[in-house]
Amino acid sequence: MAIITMREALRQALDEEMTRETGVVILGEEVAQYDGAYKVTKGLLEKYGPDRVIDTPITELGFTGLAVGAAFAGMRPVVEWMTFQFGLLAIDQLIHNAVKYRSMSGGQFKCPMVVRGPNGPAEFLGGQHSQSFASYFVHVPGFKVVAPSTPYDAKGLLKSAIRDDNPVIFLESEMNYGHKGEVPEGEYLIEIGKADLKREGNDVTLVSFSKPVAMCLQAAEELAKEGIQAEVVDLRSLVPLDEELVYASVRKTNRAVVVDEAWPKASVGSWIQAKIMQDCFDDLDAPVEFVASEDVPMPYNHTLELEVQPTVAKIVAAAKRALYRS
Amino acid sequence: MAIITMREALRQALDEEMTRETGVVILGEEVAQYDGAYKVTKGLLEKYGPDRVIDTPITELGFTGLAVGAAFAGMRPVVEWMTFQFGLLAIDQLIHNAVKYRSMSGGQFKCPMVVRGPNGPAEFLGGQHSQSFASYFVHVPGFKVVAPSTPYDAKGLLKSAIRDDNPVIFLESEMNYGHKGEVPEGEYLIEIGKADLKREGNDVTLVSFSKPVAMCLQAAEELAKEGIQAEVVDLRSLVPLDEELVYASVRKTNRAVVVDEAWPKASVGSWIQAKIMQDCFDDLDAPVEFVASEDVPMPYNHTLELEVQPTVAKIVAAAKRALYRS
Amino acid sequence: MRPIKGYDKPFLSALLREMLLIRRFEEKAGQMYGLKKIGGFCHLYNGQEAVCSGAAAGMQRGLDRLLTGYRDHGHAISLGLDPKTLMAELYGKATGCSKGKGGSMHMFDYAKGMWGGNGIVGGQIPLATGSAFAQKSQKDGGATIVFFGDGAIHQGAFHEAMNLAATWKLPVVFVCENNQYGMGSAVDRVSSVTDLYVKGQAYNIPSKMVDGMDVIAVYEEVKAAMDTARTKFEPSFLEIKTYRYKGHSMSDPAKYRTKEETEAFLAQDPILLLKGRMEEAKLLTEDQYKDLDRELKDLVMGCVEFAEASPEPGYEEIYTDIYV
Amino acid sequence: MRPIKGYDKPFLSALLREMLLIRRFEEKAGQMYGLKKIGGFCHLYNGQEAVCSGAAAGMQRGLDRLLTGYRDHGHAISLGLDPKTLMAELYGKATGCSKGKGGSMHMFDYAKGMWGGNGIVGGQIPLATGSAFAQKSQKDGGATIVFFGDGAIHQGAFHEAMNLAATWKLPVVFVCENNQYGMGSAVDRVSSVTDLYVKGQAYNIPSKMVDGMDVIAVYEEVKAAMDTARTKFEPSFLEIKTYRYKGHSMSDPAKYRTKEETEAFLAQDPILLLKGRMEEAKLLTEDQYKDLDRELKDLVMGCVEFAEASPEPGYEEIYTDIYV
Ligand SMILES: Cc1ncc(C[n+]2csc(CCOP(=O)(O)OP(=O)(O)O)c2C)c(N)n1
Ligand SMILES: Cc1ncc(C[n+]2csc(CCOP(=O)(O)OP(=O)(O)O)c2C)c(N)n1
Ligand SMILES: [Mg+2]
Ligand SMILES: [Mg+2]
Repeated sequence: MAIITMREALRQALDEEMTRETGVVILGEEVAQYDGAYKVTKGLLEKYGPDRVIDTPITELGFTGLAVGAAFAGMRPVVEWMTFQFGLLAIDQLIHNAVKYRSMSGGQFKCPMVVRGPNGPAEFLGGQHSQSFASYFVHVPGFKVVAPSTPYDAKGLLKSAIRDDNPVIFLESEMNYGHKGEVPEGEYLIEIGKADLKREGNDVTLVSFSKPVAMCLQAAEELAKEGIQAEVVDLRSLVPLDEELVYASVRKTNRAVVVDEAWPKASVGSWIQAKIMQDCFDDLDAPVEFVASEDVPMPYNHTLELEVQPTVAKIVAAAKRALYRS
Repeated sequence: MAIITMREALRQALDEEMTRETGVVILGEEVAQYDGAYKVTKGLLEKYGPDRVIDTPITELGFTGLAVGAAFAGMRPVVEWMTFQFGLLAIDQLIHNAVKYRSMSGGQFKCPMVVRGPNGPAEFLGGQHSQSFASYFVHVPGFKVVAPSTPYDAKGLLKSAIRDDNPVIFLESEMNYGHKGEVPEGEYLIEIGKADLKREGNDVTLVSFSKPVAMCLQAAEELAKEGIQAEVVDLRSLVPLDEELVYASVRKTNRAVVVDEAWPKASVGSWIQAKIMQDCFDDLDAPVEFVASEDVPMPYNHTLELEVQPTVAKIVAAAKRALYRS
Repeated sequence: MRPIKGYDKPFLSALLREMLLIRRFEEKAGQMYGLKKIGGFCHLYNGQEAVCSGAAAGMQRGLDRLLTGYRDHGHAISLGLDPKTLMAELYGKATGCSKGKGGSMHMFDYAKGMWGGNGIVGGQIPLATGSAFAQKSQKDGGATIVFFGDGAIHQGAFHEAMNLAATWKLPVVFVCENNQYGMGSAVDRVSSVTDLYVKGQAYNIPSKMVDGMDVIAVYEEVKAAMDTARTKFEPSFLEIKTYRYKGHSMSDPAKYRTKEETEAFLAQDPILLLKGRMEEAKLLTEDQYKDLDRELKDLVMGCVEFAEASPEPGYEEIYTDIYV
Repeated sequence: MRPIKGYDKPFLSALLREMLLIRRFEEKAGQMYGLKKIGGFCHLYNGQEAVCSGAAAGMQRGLDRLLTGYRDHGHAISLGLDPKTLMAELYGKATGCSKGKGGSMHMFDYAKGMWGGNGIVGGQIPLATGSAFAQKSQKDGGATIVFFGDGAIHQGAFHEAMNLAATWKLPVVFVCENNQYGMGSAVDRVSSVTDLYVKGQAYNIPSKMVDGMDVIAVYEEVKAAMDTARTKFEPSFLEIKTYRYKGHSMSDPAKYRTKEETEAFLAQDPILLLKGRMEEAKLLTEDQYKDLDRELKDLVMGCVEFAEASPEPGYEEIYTDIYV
């Protein structure tokens, strides 16, 4: 198997799906001539031409809404938001149109589109560029929401997302674009809605998605040194949520920690925490712990910015609390 | 005490605060000449003139951002969104500016503004007009979020919101504008961050805010007929959250139901559910139940639309589940 | 007013019939609303009929698409939706054109090119631009027309879409139905210019003002613009001046207008104008008009009967039509 | 180019000094970025100095306010922020003008009228309009100027704000710093018009194109516009043509431009242009210029020393400056 970066895995998925179906077009700021702000779309303009790889003006509301209309017409647009923060300008078009026309028309419309781009904090970017908005899309019925943590998952899920007939929100992480992992040569798909056990263990379940999954794996290493075997569940998809896999793990370990790099209040993490506690109440030997970012705007200073986010140390501490070992 | 409508209570709060401080101005679509789409601002144009009660073009992003700038300059704008659905067009200005300039500038700015209007489903309005976006504001640090259920609370809280030096999101409910309740003659304030016990009981705690509080009270009546004494906690403020009062109640009853008229996933309700279960784990005799709207876009048909939302019957059933009596 | 003499009787009669049908349909909808058979927001189109009827006549059925705002009953009728299914939709019945799930603001018929009905002021404008983008990309030969109000023109959505359409040369026609009020706000209270068609200049999009009481003018201008869109991939912008006779929605008594103003517009009613000219040209008699009116009133009554007799959607419908 | 002869030596020398200071500051910032002393996005202003310096000279200090985007180091210097506190901010130090919490994109000094620095393209435009709204309402006699790029002009935020400013007659001056690229996108690739000042016509706002390499032209036009705003409550719109020498941010090699194009602009460098004209007018000698340059290089080196010696904010700062 080849070892490639997340960036390259995403690019391959786009490339393969563009070859497979001509209705797949890419729209976004700097996706064409510039190869993408994070170079995910590198080389695609050259290969597919300016009618299919399209640089947009800086008008998130306008071009996202345009993509929704094009999806209604049977195309399969992939919209790149340079980051999900800028997507706040455009969510009206997704929430009021992309996921509403189907139901409001009694099933006449479908909206096969993907909105992708980096979400969550990167580095040294300050308050306006370091936010995770996963919860905004998870909250609203009609979206599928995907948030992979490895190149393998990212490629298989992005291909599935592009083939999906529903609007799929595809959350990437700026800090992960350079991360490497094994990806097979041949074509493969990963079903949206299936979580993945990234590490097995009997003592405590760590549940996460996107960038913090790597931290959970590191935390599991740390915990192992103290004889604690942590199981790491990578959700991969937030909607649909793979309750079965999560609950099976919790029923085995009887303890869980949810990790989400977003703010804590009304977050995806807090929702999963609530679900586990409600549905596995009798299986739990301790309350489910939750590690989120601090409930503050992100400061620019790098030391503070790292401290604001989930860390391996915080996850280890939470796992120990769940084991009453702190 | 006078018995007045919610609408009138809100109007009185605006009126009194406009008299008290000239920096208070009202901005929104149809708030002036038309007296407000829901007549909350009735008569204020006449009394305070067109420089302080201001009809805006239909540009939510523009006028909300304008209000943020005016607040930075020391005014106290009250923005009316005709509904919170339309506010999706404007949240960039609140999330990236209203609650970020203070921290990004190291404390140099403050943003004393209120954004108010109806949130959540009304009747016969279909998918685009029947949503509750409370979670969007609760999620982001920097906002205070208030959601009263009675005229008394609404008046006291709106006055506090206008005097608050932080951006306050003030969630009303279209279906509640005509609801009546007692309001004293003299001036009074209600502290933002204090929940209210709307009914005492020992068997189960019903926790809610805004419109569904009335349903919880009705459910409590129903439960009483079966000998179950439900305590009803009206949160009134979502940020800050009165954990103390909620937890005290749960520690007494050992059982709880959270009711939120929003969709369930990554909602305010699921967050509160998680918090109670985490922080009162050893006090709970059953998992905390959660009654939300169904996880679907709102259909127009009235029978279906009522069935989608929390109902008294659903709350009663949830309470019984929490008591293992179903 | 544009001459009608180049047009044959079937064409003109069809326009007259459609406009009158819309008028009678809206009147009946208003009546049923008063009887609480219909609830929620209900925005009637009385007075503006020449806009949707003239425009639809200028479209190529089966090729072109139409999008508009919440004031969408007229457009749906003009695109050939069965008015029975519209009344049923207003009643929230399973036989409605949106299965009772959309309501007044969301009348859809995908196959007929009726892309709704949108409740967010300006929200349909980017969608329409995307529809046109797809038409160009898929080379299906069609174009898209999008309607919005004088109130919607200030929304960022309009401006962003105009720039995209012009820069990418998309087959889309933007139509501002300037009925002079956005709810209670007269245009000049919320706009720094009163001729809204000037907005097109900022995008280098050909722009015109059109008399919306003259169905022929609307037809000719829309047809020309749609043809240009279809054949040359060039967008256009039309400001069509019109007037709504009723309040903004059923709950609005429209106290912000003078009686005189409304009467002046009633005097140039688009239906009566066309009727008068057809009579003048000996293409219509008063009796024929009365027969037509009676037929349409019956037709509309039939819509009510259909709606009342129709079943409600079942509870299971709550969970359908969300994911594919 | 505008004549300089009406201006006295102190005025011109101050402009020259400020522009050169900005240039040297940005060069040093770029260098420190290369040494990884600074991280994140860092958008340099080299080439555009005449815009902020000319504009700031046309403002009334203590009365007027300024907002801009993320390319804000120059504007901060022009408004009189101590460059030491800017460098410290880039380093994320507690002595930074935003206490190390803002960074490159968020340089603030509320008291000096420096309202930042905004990382959302176009996000500052409604804010500025609100600042002007308050100035009119509070009758404080000031006006607000807001800068944004050629890329930002398509955002709905710009259009909605222009309409509000014109309809309500607010004392605000909108300035599009047209440096011809938004990241890698040349204006004509994302816009259907290339003269951006025409956008003002859609709002009936007086609009002009200004040569942004000529600091005098910028000064005169901004001063006139700000005076009009302050005294007559009339907004203006200026398109100031300029050029950025560096990539969009530190990570951009700017391969989308030709060497020839960049060299043509370097040949009309705003600093060298003013220097040449002052020399011609015998207001400056080459030696004086060299002394000035040396002084400013030292000053900028001092900024680095200050930043390096400054403490980081403590962990407790994570929880401060959120709620009042
Ligand atoms: C984004 C948004 N803001 C506000 C509203 C509430 N609203 C519905 S219609 C309307 C007036 C629109 O006027 P105009 O565009 O002129 O259309 P008309 O009603 O005259 O057909 C308003 C403010 C809305 N539906 N969407
Ligand atoms: C809403 C939003 N979309 C996208 C970006 C990413 N971005 C930052 S700067 C920029 C280019 C802006 O160009 P322009 O307005 O011309 O300003 P310049 O950089 O030339 O000064 C883009 C796309 C952003 N910060 N905000
Ligand atoms: Mg109108
Ligand atoms: Mg630029």
